[in-house]
Amino acid sequence: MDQLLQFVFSGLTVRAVYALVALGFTLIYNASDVINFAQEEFVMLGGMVTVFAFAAGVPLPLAALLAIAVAVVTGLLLHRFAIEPARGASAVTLIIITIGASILIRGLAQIVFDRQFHSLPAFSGEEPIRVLGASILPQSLWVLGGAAAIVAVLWLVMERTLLGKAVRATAANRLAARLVGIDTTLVLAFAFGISGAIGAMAGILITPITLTSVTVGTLLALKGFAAAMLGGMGNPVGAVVGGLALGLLESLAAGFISSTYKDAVAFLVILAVLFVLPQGLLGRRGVERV
Amino acid sequence: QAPIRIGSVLSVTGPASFLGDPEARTLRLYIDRINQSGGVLGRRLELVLYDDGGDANRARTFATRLVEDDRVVAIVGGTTTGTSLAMIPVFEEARLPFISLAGGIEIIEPVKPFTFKTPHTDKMACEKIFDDLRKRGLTRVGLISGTGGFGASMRTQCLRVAPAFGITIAADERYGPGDTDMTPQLTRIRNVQGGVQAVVNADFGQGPAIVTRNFAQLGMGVPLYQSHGVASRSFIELAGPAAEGLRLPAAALLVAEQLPDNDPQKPVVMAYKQLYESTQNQPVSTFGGHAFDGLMILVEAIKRAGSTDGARIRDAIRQTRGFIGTGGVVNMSETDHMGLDLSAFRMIEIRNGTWRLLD
Amino acid sequence: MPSGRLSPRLATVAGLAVLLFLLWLVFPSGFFLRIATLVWINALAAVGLNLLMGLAGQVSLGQAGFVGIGAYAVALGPRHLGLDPLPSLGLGLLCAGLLAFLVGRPILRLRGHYLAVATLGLGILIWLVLNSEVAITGGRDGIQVPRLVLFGWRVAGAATWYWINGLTLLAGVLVALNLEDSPIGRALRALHDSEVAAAVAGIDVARAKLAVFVIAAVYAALAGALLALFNRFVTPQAADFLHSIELVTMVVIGGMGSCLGAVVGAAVLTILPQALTVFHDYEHAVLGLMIILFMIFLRQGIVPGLAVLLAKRPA
Amino acid sequence: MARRQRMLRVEALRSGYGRIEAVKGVDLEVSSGEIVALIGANGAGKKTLLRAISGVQPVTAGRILFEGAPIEELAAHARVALGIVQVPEGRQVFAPLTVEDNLRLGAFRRGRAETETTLGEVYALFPVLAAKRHEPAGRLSGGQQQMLAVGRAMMARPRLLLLDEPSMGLAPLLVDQILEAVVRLRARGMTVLLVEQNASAALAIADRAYVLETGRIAHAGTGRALLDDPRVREAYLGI
Amino acid sequence: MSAIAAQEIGISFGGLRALDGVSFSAEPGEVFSIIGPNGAGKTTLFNIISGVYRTREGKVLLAGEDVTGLPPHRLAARGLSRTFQNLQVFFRMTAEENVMVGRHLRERQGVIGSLLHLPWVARQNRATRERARELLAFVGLADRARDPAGSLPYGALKRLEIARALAAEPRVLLLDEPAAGCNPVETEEIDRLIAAIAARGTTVVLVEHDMKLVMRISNRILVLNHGRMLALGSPAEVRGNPEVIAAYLGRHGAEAAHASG
Ligand SMILES: Nc1ncnc2c1ncn2[C@@H]1O[C@H](COP(=O)(O)OP(=O)(O)OP(=O)(O)O)[C@@H](O)[C@H]1O
Ligand SMILES: Nc1ncnc2c1ncn2[C@@H]1O[C@H](COP(=O)(O)OP(=O)(O)OP(=O)(O)O)[C@@H](O)[C@H]1O
Ligand SMILES: [Mg+2]
Ligand SMILES: [Mg+2]
Repeated sequence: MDQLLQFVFSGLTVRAVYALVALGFTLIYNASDVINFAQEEFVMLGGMVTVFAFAAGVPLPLAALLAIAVAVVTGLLLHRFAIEPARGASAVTLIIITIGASILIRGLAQIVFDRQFHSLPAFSGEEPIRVLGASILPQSLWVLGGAAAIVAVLWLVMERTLLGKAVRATAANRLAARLVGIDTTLVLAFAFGISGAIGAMAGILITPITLTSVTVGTLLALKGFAAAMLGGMGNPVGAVVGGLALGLLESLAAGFISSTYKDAVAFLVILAVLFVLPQGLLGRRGVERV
Repeated sequence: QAPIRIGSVLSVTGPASFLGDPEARTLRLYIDRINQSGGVLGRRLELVLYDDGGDANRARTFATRLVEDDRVVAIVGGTTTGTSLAMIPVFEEARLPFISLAGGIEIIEPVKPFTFKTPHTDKMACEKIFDDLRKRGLTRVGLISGTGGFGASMRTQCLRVAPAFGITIAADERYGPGDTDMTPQLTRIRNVQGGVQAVVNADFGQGPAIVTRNFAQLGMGVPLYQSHGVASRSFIELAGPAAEGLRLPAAALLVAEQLPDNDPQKPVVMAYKQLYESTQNQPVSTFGGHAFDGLMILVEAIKRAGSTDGARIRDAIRQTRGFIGTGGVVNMSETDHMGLDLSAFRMIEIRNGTWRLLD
Repeated sequence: MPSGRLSPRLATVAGLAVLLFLLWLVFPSGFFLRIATLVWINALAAVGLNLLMGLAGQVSLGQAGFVGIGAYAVALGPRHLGLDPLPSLGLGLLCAGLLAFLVGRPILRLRGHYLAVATLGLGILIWLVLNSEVAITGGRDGIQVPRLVLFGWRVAGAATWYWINGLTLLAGVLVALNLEDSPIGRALRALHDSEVAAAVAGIDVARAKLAVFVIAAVYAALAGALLALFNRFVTPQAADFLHSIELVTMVVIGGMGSCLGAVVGAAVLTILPQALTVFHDYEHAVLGLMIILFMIFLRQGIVPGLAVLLAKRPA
Repeated sequence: MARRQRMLRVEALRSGYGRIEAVKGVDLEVSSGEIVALIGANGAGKKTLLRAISGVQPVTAGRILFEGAPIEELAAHARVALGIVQVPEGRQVFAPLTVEDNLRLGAFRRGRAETETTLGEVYALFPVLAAKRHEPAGRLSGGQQQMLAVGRAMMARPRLLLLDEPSMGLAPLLVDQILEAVVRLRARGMTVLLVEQNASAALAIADRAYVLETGRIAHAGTGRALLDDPRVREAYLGI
Repeated sequence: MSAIAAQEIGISFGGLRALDGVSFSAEPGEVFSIIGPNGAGKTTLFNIISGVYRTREGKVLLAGEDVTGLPPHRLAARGLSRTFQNLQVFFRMTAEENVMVGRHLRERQGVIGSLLHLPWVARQNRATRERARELLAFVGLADRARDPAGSLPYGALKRLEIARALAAEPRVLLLDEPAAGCNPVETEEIDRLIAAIAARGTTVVLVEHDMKLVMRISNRILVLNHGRMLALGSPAEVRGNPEVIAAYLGRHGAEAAHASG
């Protein structure tokens, strides 16, 4: 019983970071149909900039803000100098550009920072909280809470404001969006900027638990992407549901089935879900008619 | 006169970069030093270094490039066991001495004519740990390893040698690269039928730090052992207070200051440590030390051979006796292309946030 | 078409053949031949993937999984089944094709990014098995591959491999081009744009997609087998996600839907990392930058992009 | 009638797709409060011309003046802000968004308060849209999507409305309604440039009209005059 | 025997009853039109008949055989073809290649032969291309054969779809608003086209809002309203039906009468 509880805690807290990464994907996808493979670099920048600023004596909250700012600026630069010049290119072309950007950002980060692993102090201590024989780190609750807060804000913006609708409209039909007066360039810049911020927050929140280095993001991004698809691409709530579901799956598989093949179990379940629900758990059904 | 070209292929970037990076720094640092003091055989040394990013296929391509294009006389490199194994046939065919910096025992067993290595093998790490466990009277062990190259091959070795030490591996759990939370695996180990008396973690990188923290979080209440894969200052920082009391086998370099003054390794490791830390602005790790050892063994062999001919250098390397490196005292032979024994490993405990030499 | 002129299909193949011959004459060292050989091998996988992605519009992020199956077949066949490398290779192609056939139907019902994540999962599953079943595959550190012996002839030497792989690629390109220029090829291109219109035209969309998925898998497996035989060594990296991404990037950089583009893309991504070693620490940054620039300035890919540029220039 | 001010003036406009030139030097004027019809065969360049005016199609030469000021350098969204709004060919609704979101996005550049009244007007004109306000636009029937496209443009309260075949796919009754609505909108001060295949209906409500042939203006005149022009009758009205 | 028959077709989307008890049949060589207000269910009926949508209510018979629920490609093999109201053109292909795809069912498909490009493949490609050219000429697009479909104007794309559908040599052809985007002169061309198709014995089922065209060319007309059959009869009958006038035609009934009279 306490064993099950431990697996559930493990699945829902630390791994809530998948949800955060998935959210970052979702936002850019929502605006442009593009899977941003540079998303993982935002996560990396969030962690690394905070670590280096903190080490240089900047107080932790300020260091975190600085990291978010760096990631936002990186997102904006990525949009301005890599995505915008290729305006009108197909989604696949843009995706390859984000792959190039990912390699570029990481290459530069390896020079600016170093290739070591780093950590940050936990925000509210290391003392584990014990519940019914299972234990959670306080920082894990930060991750979960952060994910909840971010998704709430994002959901409100996307579903309840005209700006959010403009983002979705831009992805749905770029030509029509321009014809109703949406500055699609601005919308995309917004998406990349905010996505950078979300990525950085994910990086900052998890670094005290999972540590960081310039190569930390790759697998995280892969799982974030899978989580986004499991939840149903384009839906912020789906991203979170997908992220938590993937986390839970992984930890239950590691706990009860096989730690060697826990990722395999997770992916098999994703395949099974997509087989039944080709649009993911909460994805919007196709709406095109002939 | 033309410089003597020494080749190297390291995983300077990618998942093993924190091994490859100090290795590359060490090679550059010492080749400069050697050149400043007049080179070898009156000739300058030139380092040709490629970054394989941890990819075995790329490593093999660079190996070919070193042989055919750069025409190096010998190679010091190969950060991981996988990249080393991929390169070996190239160097063997070209009959060029190759000193690998990776831990896997497959590199030198069976012995290949031109292949050597400097780090202790993962098998030795298992033996050293099991030896310590036996002394403490602990026999039921939970093993948790990363699925990366280092972790996977050390796991294999530990499973293989455990019976010889009377150790039972009661639990065998694994985690993937980039995993952020190992509490499910550790919970399983804790709850295994019959319980465990100690846990051994085989891996390098951030995995062991997370395992150590999760271990404390869960209050496992048994001793934790890590491998020599965590033998760098940053591990203690990363693992934090959770690391208190854990043990690991490692090279003397890690506890340079604590070595008794009569320890033959002391001057060597102190000198390396001081030079590295003063020039590189980062703490030493034993990984850079392996590169130092490899380079020095090679340079002395070239001097002894008085030639840059591959076969002659190889013969000279084989005759290395009593070489004192950061990893231990090296005695090579026709049948032993590493030349270290278990005494090269020191058992170390973390206490008060720093390494403490135990034996 | 004036008689005596080659069809574009045969012209492409003839051009490649001439290139193959010229490079062999020109290259001074085995190293260059080795790089060229790797280009041919990667190109083979990319040409197959281009049929799936460029022609039929079905993205696969798990293609390296099939590369891995082919590669491990030639390593494991001789070791565990006592087969010679050549039959092992055949077995590998069969396994890859069969696996693609079995999983293809459910997976290919998915579209776009959902298909991408499903193929990604498939690739990761294959990689995980290769990585974890240490007793059989040697695990993460990889495994040796025996030398290829063809009817008593021990295949060795850079030039030999250069020719074997070069000619295999030629055959692969020819077959791919043949396919494009057939009813099946037109069916694939059609369903790329509109599955329902293709179906109404009488095309069994599910079957066509499945067929090209299997063909692409066999191409990938063949490339994997050749890579392993050539390297005489294989690690699970052959099957890993980054390799899949690399293959996709080759296809897109070269030009989606262009067979020649796939070859060019493979050449660019195989040669660049070698050429960029002169930038030392900046190697990765420069590689990323170049990918971005390629895609900005030749957004349909190198081959179609250059074709447009050349066409614009007044004759 | 009071002297009308010139609202839109297109001078020697050229535009196309790569090497294909679709608009080959068009001069055209629309005064404020006018309905100007533009008719022409398939491929004459009507879509291209309207898109160039809206700023979603690059212009290779020529000028576009809106109330005397050149706008060819302005981005599309800035032209919408000036009051130039288009109902594009092929409907171009935001398929995954609901009908109501589509309409509200039509008023993207306007204040919230006015939006609600206009929304009511659109729903009054097309009651079926009100009934389906929470459906994704992509699920509507073809004609319903066309209504949505027209309604979305009305939401912007444009000063100059560019209509690319607003009657396409609409039932006969609705075609009349749409054209009547256009006339009513004019009465409220809106200016309209109307591309219509239903040429006789378009010419009947137009103050003036242009005939576009392979990228060039072939005829121009009042709606009445063109309706009576035998060449136009034969080539475009089929009479 | 009817070339095509629908019996008691019904379908619901959520709460919406899009079709309810719709039946009709059309004979070889007949031009059978379906009209009705926007959203009446005309396109949905086409989607069901051609296998794009599935429903449990009702039956579809093709030349007397029950084909209910067959997927589109199987129906195509039995001689049914269609065009789309929302264009479904292969935009990455040329106009000619679009029509060549339409020949799919009339082509030999040997995989091995295709991979090896055996002589019959080249021969067949030539024949298919030739046939595609003829069809493009038939719909008036001969001069745009080599153009990418994406560069064709809207009206041309409608005709391209007709050519592609004809390429399969269907026995039943469903046309969904073929004249949308065409001016009256171009519509007359379509008129002639449809007449020629029907004259060859092909059954044409036509959905169209251009009443002049419909009244002029149809043998019989089915009127749908809110998913139900409002009327079925000859053009004259339908035109005079007050319910049809109120729901759909308005004053256009008279205008259309003028056109066909
Ligand atoms: N995207 C495009 N790429 C290339 N050429 C195009 C494109 N769109 C249109 N054209 C060409 O430009 C010319 C004008 O087309 P346009 O669509 O403006 O005509 P139109 O008058 O709107 O026709 P329709 O009445 O059929 O809608 C045509 O020759 C067409 O082939
Ligand atoms: N897949 C679907 N999901 C939900 N509603 C649908 C779907 N398909 C059609 N409908 C609804 O069914 C009704 C009939 O649509 P249909 O497209 O058949 O109309 P139509 O008669 O072709 O109209 P038009 O003349 O405008 O083309 C419409 O109200 C439409 O919104
Ligand atoms: Mg038009
Ligand atoms: Mg319809």
